[in-house]
Amino acid sequence: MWSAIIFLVFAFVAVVAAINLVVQTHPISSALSLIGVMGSLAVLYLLLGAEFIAAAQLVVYAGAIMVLFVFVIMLLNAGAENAKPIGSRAKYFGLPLLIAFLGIMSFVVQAVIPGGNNVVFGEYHAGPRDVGKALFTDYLLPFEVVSVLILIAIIGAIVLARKEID
Amino acid sequence: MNGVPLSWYLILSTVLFALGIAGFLYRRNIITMFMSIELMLNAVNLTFVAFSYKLRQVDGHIFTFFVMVVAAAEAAVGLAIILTVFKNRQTLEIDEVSSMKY
Amino acid sequence: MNFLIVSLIKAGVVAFVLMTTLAYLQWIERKVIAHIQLRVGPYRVGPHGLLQPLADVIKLITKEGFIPSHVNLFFYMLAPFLAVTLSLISISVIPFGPEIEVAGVKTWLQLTDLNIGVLFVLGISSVGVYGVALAGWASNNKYSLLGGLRSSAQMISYELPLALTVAAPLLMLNTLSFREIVNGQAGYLGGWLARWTIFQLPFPQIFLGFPLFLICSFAETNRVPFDLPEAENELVAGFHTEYSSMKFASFFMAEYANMVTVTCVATLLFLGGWTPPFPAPYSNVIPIVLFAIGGLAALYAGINPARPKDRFTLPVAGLVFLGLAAAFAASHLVPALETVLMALFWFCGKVLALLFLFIWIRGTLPRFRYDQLMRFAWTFMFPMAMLNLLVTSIMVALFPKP
Amino acid sequence: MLLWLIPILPFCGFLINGLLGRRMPKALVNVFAVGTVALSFAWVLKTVMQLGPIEKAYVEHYYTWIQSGALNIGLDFAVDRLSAVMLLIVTGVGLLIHIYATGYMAHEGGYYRFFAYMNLFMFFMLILVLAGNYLVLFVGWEGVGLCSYLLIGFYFLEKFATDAGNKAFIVNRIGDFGFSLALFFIVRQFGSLDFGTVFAKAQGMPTEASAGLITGICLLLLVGATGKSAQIPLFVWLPDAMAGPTPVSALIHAATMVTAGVYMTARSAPLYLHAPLAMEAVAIIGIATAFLAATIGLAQNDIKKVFAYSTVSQLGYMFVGVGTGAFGAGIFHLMTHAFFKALLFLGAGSVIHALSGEQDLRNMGGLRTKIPITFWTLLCASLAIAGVPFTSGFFSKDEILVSAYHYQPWIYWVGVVTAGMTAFYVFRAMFLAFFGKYRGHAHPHESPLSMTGPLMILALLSLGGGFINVPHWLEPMFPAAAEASGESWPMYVASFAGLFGIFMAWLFYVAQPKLADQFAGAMGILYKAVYNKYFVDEIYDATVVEPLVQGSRTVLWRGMDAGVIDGLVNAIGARSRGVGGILRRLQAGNVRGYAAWVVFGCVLLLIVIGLGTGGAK
Repeated sequence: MWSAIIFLVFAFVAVVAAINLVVQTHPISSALSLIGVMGSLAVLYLLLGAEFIAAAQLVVYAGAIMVLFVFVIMLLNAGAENAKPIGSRAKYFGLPLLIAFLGIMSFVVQAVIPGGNNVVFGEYHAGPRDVGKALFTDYLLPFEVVSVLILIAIIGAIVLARKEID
Repeated sequence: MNGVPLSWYLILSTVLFALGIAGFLYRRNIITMFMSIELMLNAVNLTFVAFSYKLRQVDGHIFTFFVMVVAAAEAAVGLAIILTVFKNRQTLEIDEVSSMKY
Repeated sequence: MNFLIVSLIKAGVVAFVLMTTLAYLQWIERKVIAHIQLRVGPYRVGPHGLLQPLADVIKLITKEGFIPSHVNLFFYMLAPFLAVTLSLISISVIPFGPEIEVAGVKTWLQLTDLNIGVLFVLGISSVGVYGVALAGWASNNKYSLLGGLRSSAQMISYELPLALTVAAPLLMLNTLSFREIVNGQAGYLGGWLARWTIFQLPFPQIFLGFPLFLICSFAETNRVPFDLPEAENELVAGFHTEYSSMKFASFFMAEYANMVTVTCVATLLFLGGWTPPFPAPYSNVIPIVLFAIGGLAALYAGINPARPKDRFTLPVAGLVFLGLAAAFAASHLVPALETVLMALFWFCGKVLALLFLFIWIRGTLPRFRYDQLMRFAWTFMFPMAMLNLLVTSIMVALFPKP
Repeated sequence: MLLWLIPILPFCGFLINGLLGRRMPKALVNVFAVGTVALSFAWVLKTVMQLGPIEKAYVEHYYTWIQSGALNIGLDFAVDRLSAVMLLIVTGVGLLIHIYATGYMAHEGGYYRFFAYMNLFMFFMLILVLAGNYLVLFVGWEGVGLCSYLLIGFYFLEKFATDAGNKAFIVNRIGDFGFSLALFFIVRQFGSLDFGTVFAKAQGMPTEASAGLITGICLLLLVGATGKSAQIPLFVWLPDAMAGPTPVSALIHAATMVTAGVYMTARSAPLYLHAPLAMEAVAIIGIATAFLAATIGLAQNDIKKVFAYSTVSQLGYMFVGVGTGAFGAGIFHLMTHAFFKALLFLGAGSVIHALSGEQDLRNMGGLRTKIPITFWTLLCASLAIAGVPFTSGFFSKDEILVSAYHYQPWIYWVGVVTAGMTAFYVFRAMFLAFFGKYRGHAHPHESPLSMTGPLMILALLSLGGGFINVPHWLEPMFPAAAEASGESWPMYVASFAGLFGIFMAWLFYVAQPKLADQFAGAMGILYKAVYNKYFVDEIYDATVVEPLVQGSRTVLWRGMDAGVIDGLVNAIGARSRGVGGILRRLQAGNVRGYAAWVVFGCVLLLIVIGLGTGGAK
């Protein structure tokens, strides 16, 4: 009962925020609404019993990545997009495409996922311990690889941005 | 009714993904497009977590974790690139950077 | 239902106490700094300036909320709201004491216990930057913008060492829930040395972890020497230049709330929460003695006062202290009550000590330059935190708990 | 036993000298070049000592090189009595020649390059000898070919040197073509290239009276051998190969590489024994080459050319030996020949060195007193090659001739005549060079010890080498080798022919120097033919080279390459450009356009999936 309500509320918030992301012309507004999406997704993760992922969502996404976005937006002091009429190609090709995507996807989901397995809060939860175990036993190699990737990204970012700063 | 069907989560993520695509297609600001990509990633993460709930396996979480890390790296590099682009062309309009050299 | 009522009560109590604490924390700060600077500080309003916070609050509320033109109104309004909310949320997972039983209802001195409490606090604090950043951006002002930029950059930079240092005690205690963290630090090494993480084997955090955590928390709360977002001598007042009245006040509340949160977390993670520094029968005497001494001192000062007003205020204060001492002594007869009082005493004592440290440093240290700040973060704090985590994990791996 | 150490040591020398030599002082280059070969020689000695009487081949398998289906070719080395002898010859003589070269090349440019090539040659030659199967042998085979090419063209600034190198390489290609065909046939027939298995299987087969598959294989092998060992019809490259430095001529084109063909034939003895026809072909080609080369040698004036042709004819002898079934004798002659022919070349080199580059016999003479050591050592060599009794050549050559006599008398008689001519032209060279009075203008001087030392050692070997009873040592390997029986007059005849040749030479060039020219005049046309090497090169040019060049120029280049292939390529390019012109429209550089296309693809996929799973619910 409760979990259903919470899901609906935060799903609603997420969708509204996402729509806001798309329709807002100003990057900061989009960024804020994206943060909203992430926050509500974090709650949904908690509902799904993914405590660690929820926390990571908050720390990594909302706390670090989006801060970076906001920082850059502020740094460039990017103004709002000057409203241009949507191109005919986008209108007559993109829009139907999206609708089709949405419809078919949901149809497929409905078709593939058998009903009757409800998501109930607390039935299953994987805390940091479980995630850590899996991460450092089965997924050790990917973990290391990803860490190397991060290092590369740091260096790349520094190299790219240095020109910008000084 | 106890809880909600799993498919709701999936459809939610579908909707978010579609919105991400829409943002990518209809926004002209590089940063906003970038954020739309992040939105899509989030949508995918949701499916991962939902399925790992259904299958009672932690692997979905691991995948989500990796997606986050990669997204972080991507954000760092991507934003650096955006900074450089802005420095070179004083604009964030994607349509105006369509040419490789100028 | 029972659970609901209890939670509501607890929430109310905590909210009230917290608010007053915040208000008076500012008063204390002004006093302490004043004395550091050989001034008297707030003195007029009420006895010994005790009503100053009240006056401030009234002033701030009644003041005109001036909104400059060309601000992005939505974000301009949203920013302080965000700031104060996010800073207050994280109190909800902080336990102040052990489980108690009041009128047959067993409950913890804590709003709620997440088994990822620490991560929760980290997450909230990492989101907390938006308040400042938005405020700086929204108020359409170069100085504010700079303040916002600085704060966001600074927050991101200091979150890494913070998280890393937090990870070390978690490794030692092997949990993320604050309750278990405190339980893990209960007991005494060789009967006398408290098993707080700063003393606890295999790797006492007092060498690296605790100092690093404190420094990071200074940065996280934008306190001196890291208060660049509001560096009044470069950027008029930083991110809250354009804010007035309650909005301004909420930024201050946010700052002090953050301070409280951070100190609480430090206490819980490193100083063993409400566990006394040495075994119970002896430690129970401490508060009595302390309050008694304080009271007597106040009385003695009241007998031959420096200023005319003190002829009244000091004896009152002394009597209050003595009363407290008496209360503690009396609570010795009621074990249930005693546990609560002791826990609260030790917890608040530690927190207040840390808060005093904050104020003290603010009173004494100069401010960093911005590049110094960043270099410090990346070239000193980060490697040190790494080192700490590394050593701790190695030690933990080498000497596993029985 | 670490057989791999033997070839690897010179290879290290090659690497060090080849990569770092440019910056190293000559002394250091010497240390590496000679030192590695010496070490390898020492290791060979140790190995042979340890192996003692090698009853059956000692094989070391390193790793499986090629494995496909039943075919399984490993990189493995093997040592049996035959390869033991070869190893000793190659490393020993090689060592001496390296030492000699340090003196001979002292004033040459590209010092380090020279020794790097020499070491590389040693490496490949040792692989060739140590090979445990035909493929590894082929590797060494090609490798020595490469080194010979590099070393012939060592003075790559002169055109004739490079031309000679190319000639050697190309001619060898023809031989290798035959060889590789033979390998394919062997694989097809025996399903393996490993010596042991192949020969074991061959034992089981009946001897082929008429031409059969084994005969074909043997003939193809023979083609390869003729290429490498300069037999008719492919002998033309060897005389030109003298363009290389003299130590090269001594090492590669006298002592070791050119004998590879003989070695290979002897190695394949079990096959040949099953193909009498092939053996007969070997013998005939051998004797023909011996005779032809000898006649040419009579009239050459370049001292190195003389020895080159004598090499060809001596190789012919060896082929006669193996062809007539006296494999042991063939290898024996190979060894002795290695001694005295290396000595001859080194001596010639010493002479050239003494005359600072003069090679024409007509500008020499009377050097006997000026460079005595060279003279005496060369004299030993000449006696040996002339087959004067109790010198090394005597034993080996006569064993060959005897077995030839038992095989087919006419081969024997031709051989005797050839022996006489051999003696004649060798001593002609000797007399022209060392007797009479000096006709040149240079100032002869004796060579340094580093050159004369090897000369003396080789002199001793070529005198006494005959007492090493190689054939006896090799008997268990070649059970069918026909040994000389009772009557011993053929020997005397042969050695008498040798002595007679020497006498004639003395008569022509010392006693009555006029006689030679009159004789040549009397011979007239024949002399001219001989003098011009029977115009073989010219014939080959006319019949083979020209048509090839023309054909490839017109048909292959203009027609095939420019016409068909380029046309195809251009056509493909044009088509793809056209297609690209159409596809280009998708790539407008507009990111959102790309994204739209991606989404489009996703939707298509989804439709497919949806149709697939439509009924699932």
